[in-house]
Amino acid sequence: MAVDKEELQEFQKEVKAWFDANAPKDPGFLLPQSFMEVGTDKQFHFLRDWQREVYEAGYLGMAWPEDYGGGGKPQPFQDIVNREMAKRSLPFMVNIIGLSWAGPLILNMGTEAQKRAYIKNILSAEDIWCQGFSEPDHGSDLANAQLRAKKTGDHYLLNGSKIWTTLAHVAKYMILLARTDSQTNTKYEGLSFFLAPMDAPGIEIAPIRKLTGEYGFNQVFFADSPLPADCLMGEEGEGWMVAVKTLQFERGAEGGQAGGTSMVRTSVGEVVALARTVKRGGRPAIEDAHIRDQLVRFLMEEKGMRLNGARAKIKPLASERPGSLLMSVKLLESEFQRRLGAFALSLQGMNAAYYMGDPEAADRGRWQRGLFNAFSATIGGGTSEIQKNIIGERVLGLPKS
Amino acid sequence: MAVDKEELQEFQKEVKAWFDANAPKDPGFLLPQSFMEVGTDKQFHFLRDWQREVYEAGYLGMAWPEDYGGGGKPQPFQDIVNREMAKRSLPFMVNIIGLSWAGPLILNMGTEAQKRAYIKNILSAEDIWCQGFSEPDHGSDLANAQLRAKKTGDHYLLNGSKIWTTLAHVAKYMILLARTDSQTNTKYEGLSFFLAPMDAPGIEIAPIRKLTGEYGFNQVFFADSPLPADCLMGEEGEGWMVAVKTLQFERGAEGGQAGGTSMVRTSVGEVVALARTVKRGGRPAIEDAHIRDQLVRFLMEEKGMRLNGARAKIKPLASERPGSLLMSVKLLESEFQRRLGAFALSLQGMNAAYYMGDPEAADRGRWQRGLFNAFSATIGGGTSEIQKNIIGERVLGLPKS
Amino acid sequence: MSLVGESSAWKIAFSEEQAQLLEVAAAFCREKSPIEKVRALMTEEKGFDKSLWDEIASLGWLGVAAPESYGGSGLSLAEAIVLAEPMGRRLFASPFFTTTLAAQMLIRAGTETQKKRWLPKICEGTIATLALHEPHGDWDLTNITARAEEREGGLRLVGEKRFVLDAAAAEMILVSVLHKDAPACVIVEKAALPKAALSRETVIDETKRSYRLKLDGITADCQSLLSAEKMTDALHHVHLAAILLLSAEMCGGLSGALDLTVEYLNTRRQFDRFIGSYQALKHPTVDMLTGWDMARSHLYYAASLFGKMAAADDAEAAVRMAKASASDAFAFGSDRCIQFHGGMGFTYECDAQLYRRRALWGEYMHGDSAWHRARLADILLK
Amino acid sequence: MSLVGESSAWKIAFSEEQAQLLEVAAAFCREKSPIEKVRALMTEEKGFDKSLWDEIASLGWLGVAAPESYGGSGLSLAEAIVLAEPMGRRLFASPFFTTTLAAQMLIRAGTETQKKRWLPKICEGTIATLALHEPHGDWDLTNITARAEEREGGLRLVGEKRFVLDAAAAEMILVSVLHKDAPACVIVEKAALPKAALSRETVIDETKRSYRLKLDGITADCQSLLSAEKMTDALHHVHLAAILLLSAEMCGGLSGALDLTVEYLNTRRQFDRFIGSYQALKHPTVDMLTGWDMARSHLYYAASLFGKMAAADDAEAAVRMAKASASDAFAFGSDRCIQFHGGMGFTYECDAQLYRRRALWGEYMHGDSAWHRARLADILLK
Repeated sequence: MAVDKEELQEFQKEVKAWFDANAPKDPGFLLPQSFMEVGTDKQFHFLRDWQREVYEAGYLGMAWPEDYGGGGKPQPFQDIVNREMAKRSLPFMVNIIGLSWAGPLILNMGTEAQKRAYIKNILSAEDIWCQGFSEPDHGSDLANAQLRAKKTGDHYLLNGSKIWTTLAHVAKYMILLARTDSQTNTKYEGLSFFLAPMDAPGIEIAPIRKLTGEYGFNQVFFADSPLPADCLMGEEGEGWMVAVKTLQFERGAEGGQAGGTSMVRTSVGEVVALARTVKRGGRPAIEDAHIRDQLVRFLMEEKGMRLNGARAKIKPLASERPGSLLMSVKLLESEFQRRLGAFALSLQGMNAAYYMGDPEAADRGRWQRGLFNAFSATIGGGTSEIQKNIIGERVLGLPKS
Repeated sequence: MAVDKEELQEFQKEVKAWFDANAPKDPGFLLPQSFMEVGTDKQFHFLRDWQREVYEAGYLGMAWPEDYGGGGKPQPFQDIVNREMAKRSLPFMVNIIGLSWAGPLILNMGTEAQKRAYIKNILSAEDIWCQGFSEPDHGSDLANAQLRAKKTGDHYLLNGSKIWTTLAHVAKYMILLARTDSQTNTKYEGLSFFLAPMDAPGIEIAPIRKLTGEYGFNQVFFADSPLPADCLMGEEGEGWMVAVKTLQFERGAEGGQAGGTSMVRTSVGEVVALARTVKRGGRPAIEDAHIRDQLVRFLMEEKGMRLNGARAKIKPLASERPGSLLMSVKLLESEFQRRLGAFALSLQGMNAAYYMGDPEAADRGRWQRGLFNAFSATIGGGTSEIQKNIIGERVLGLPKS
Repeated sequence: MSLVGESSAWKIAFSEEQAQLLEVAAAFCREKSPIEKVRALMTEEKGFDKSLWDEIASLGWLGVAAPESYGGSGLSLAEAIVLAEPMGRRLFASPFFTTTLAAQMLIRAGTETQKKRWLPKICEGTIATLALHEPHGDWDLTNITARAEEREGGLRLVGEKRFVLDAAAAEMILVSVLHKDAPACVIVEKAALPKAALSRETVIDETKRSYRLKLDGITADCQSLLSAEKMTDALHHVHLAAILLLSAEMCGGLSGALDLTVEYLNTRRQFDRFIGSYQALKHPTVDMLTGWDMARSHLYYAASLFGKMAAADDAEAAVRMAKASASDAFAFGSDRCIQFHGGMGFTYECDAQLYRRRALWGEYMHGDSAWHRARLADILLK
Repeated sequence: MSLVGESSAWKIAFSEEQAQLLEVAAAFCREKSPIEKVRALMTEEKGFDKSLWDEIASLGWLGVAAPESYGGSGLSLAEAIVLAEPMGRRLFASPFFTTTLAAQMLIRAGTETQKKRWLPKICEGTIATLALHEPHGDWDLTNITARAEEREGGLRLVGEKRFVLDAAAAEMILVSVLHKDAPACVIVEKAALPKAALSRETVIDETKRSYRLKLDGITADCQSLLSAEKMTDALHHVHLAAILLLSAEMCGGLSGALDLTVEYLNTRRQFDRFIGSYQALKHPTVDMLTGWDMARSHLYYAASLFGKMAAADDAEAAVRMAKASASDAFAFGSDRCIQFHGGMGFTYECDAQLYRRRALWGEYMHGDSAWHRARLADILLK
């Protein structure tokens, strides 16, 4: 579909104006910075309302088919919206698992019935989705899933447990990887992929308290929980391929996401602003030569990551060691955020020892919380250590560890 | 042997006075900083003369038996000499392999004849010793030695090659690990240990040019080289035990060394002095806040390592995680020197780009040379990576990698 | 080759008494402060176990660094270090840190009457604390804005103090103020605190009990002022003593984090191997170990100098090095402890977060490592 | 989750011409500058291959950033970058860096006569260089102590210059001096150099040919002065251009070091495994890769800004970031390249040292990363 450049520019103006007018005000409490941090009802309702508002304004799923509730427009329109949203540090889209992982997957390989049943409510945040991949005993080793799904008549009976299940406590559906056959040659065989309703009998959700003291993750237990057979996505036994496809969407290696972000990244600009306001030893932190040096390092790194993204789009500059730029995004960004968080705290000197809930904690304690929550990205979705293995092996061709 | 404290204090005064009077003057050329860097004849002769002078003054092998040329005094006397020498950054003892590894080994498990034959000339630097442990194909894997020693009559015939052989080009003897039996269950069996004369037929020495452009290491080739059977140290086939014992002496885990140091360590004090004299951007480097911060880090680290040594002697403070303090000495010191060297160069700004031989290179280019030579310690004697394995496994009890 | 420092002119003094105390304290903390107990106390308002506190008092630990004439053992702060280190390792919760520091302040700058009144009590278990920090957050303890104004023959305090540890349990608080434009210190007894003068702070280390103290409305008589002429020296002494105690607590904490990490690396399996066999985890764990070793060597060196000549540059440098070394090493170690626990590390239930929080606390009390290094540069690179 | 920067407002401009040039240059350098050739040239006094230089000239590479009216291609320095990067990767030795920079100086501040005389020649292969550095070693090119004094209707030069690259092969040298107390630049032709004015320097990168230049005794006529009013701008431009070219050379060099490392890790075995399977080597090698990626992204961003608006803060910041990023990444990468080669890495024979030396050269010419970060702080944290 050809896109008119002028139309896009016109659209961008409209989008700017809408977000200028409709950006949510400070709710009076600390909002989560990512979809993995939604711990309280008031946070959840605030975020769900916000997603619905954006959808109803026509700014979500713009490139998804109209038939299922999308906008039916070319992708560049959604890209403009995404850019404007990211620029403004607006709250993220709470149903991001639906918007970016489950939704694209269903559109890509779901049945007509599945598309009709799920897509619109993903966009409106009516149905929240969660993901059941990790299990307690092998967090990094997804293909080793042991949750059993046993076919009985027109149902599968589920037994086992999933863990680190973000949003499970508010989700209506789960994308679920389960083992339908345990007598296979390799662990990659015998897995199946389901779109599972969370209200099935025998499903129990135990919230997991995070190291911050808050909630947001869950462990989900299945005890003889029956799933209708038509919840199956793809063929029985070929769940690993579906999971890999899902991971492609999750990691942004494949397009088709509805739009919106999953997190509000901390920008170095915010940390610079903090350094201007806090004092160390009686002088503004930003006047300290050592702190200035570190701020510049962070600014360079932040810019470098953005420029990596820009370079990835230029074939002649991305053809050598292919895959490197995309595969390192998660590693670089998550480790960067972790170090930036620790640095931001250090600017606050003695007052860094306050915590969320204390009136003296700078910015309601977001920096302390951010320091701890940063581990969700360096650990979740494959630890940084595993990322390095993957990059070393796939990009550089080094032997397996 | 009881030692009189006053006698020791008196002795210390005498030692100070002697070194004050006899410390060698600047020879007018760049001296090596360690025994692995002796690349030219003039360097070697200068250092050999210096060792002989120290020995003749009675300050080397003070605690070795008088019968073989030692001083027959208690160890504290030698300790005092060592301390005074180290304090003054005097040139190191060129025959350190004899003084610290081969000599203690011979005294510990050699025959009376071997003691009489070798010890005195080790002390006087008349006979230089080298070590034949590493081989080309398995530098880190000592026990995997493949150099063959085949018993024929009252001789062993040697075939194979040793590498990284410091001082081989001036050595009269080599402590040598060779394989007398290749049909064993484990690589640790079938090895034998020799005190090999370097003038045996069929031995060829090829100097290895270092990354600095200088020499100091060699590869030594053995082609049907006959060794008299009485060169054997310990029993045939039990060479690995002798090698392990040698490594104990080499790593300082066991005492009995004749004294003197193997290298002149770069102290942070020297780098501080450099920072006072060189300028960056028109101002003395030492005024830069960032450089001051780094200098303090280095001072802390240097002090920490010395204090580790002091703490290792206090049992109640060294009994937890035993071995840790001693086993980490080489790792910490070598990595420290590598980083310190790079930092010292950075102080010099543009002029860091000069090299040895240029009249503008600060301190005759010792900093540039030091940066490169530092790798001999992070690589040689087991790379830093291997050191970490060893410490992780032996001290922390972590599983093998 | 031997790289070991034969040349070391530095010695660490460590006495028989210290060795014995260290052994006793290590066993005591291990037994009396298992991690379940630590967690249980975290949820209680008081935050420590009074019966254990009494036990400590009866063991004489509160008086180790107090003169015998006031009921102490006449040893030095170097002996308090061997107690603080095992306490740190087991995250043992008690007002030991504040009470010991308050005693140090009294010893340095109390009048004879004040010392006679308070020191013997403290040695027997009376809890005391200090109010030294202010809203401006400057680590320099001589940067004081709170005031003691003379009114009707007495003193009226004005201002606010922060991070007053264990204040709710303390019988007395030593409050730093400006008096006649000079640094001063006032003894405020529990009874003199108006209602609502204290409010609990929410701090990052949940094992700690910290309060803000509103001074407005508090009065004291002039006899409650510590000796004015000794104040600058005493504040400096207390600053260094606090740093030394925190270094000990952090060395201990790092040791605990290391234990926890090693245990997990030796039990958890992924991809059919113990995760401790992966160098990506093993090598940084070795870095934790060497960081701990180094920090601990600095600590005991600083302790042995501190006893002898606390005012000298050498001792000050050693103490600041101990703090900078311990806080960097503990920050690294506790951070990796979380990371290497993977998903588990992200939970409140995993003890890794307890150590990380303790490390942050120790880092930001009484100067972080960059701040101490700047001070060290002034001393060492003159 | 997708973390990729959809939000990126930054774009990298990269033209078809650049893409083609990059491909050609990569192939050229790979074929014409194998490592044996690099080593052979190192031992020769001249240090480069004149026939390859002529080839480069005939390919038009010396004029890519020169206006068409003077015989160039009318492109920008962004095109010179795609040549410099592959040259760096293969350690290709030639006076390309100096000649390109000299042309930039002439374009910026040459008089019409000077440009007409020299630029077409340079485009055809005449070697030119700059003498900008002085014994004080300050990276600020406006810190000039050499002088041009007016004597008998002409100029007499006084002072000394350092790190004059390829001076022995150059037909002309652009010498920065103070003239009437202001920065100026004089064209000194080869014929005007007294014997012994040039002496070769021993520098850390043995592929480079660097000279000290004694100015005393050199005379020139007044027409050899470049335009005085354009000098400050021109020196700034040349400084940034030099930085950009060095960044390209270093990105290329790092890529070469990475190749070398990966190849060794995939062939060398120890303890019965390829050493590349050890995470202790694999993970830092991944850090080399990500450092290279980042530096390269900075480089091409800086190149695309540089062409357009070299005077602006944005372009200056981008160029300085490229240099700081490349030199840190190359320092790390070439250092690890030696270490990971084990004993081999310690030899002169191993190519790792060539990259390490090149990295040091690039780091210390025209400002190291700490120096650039201090400049960046002034721009970015105003």
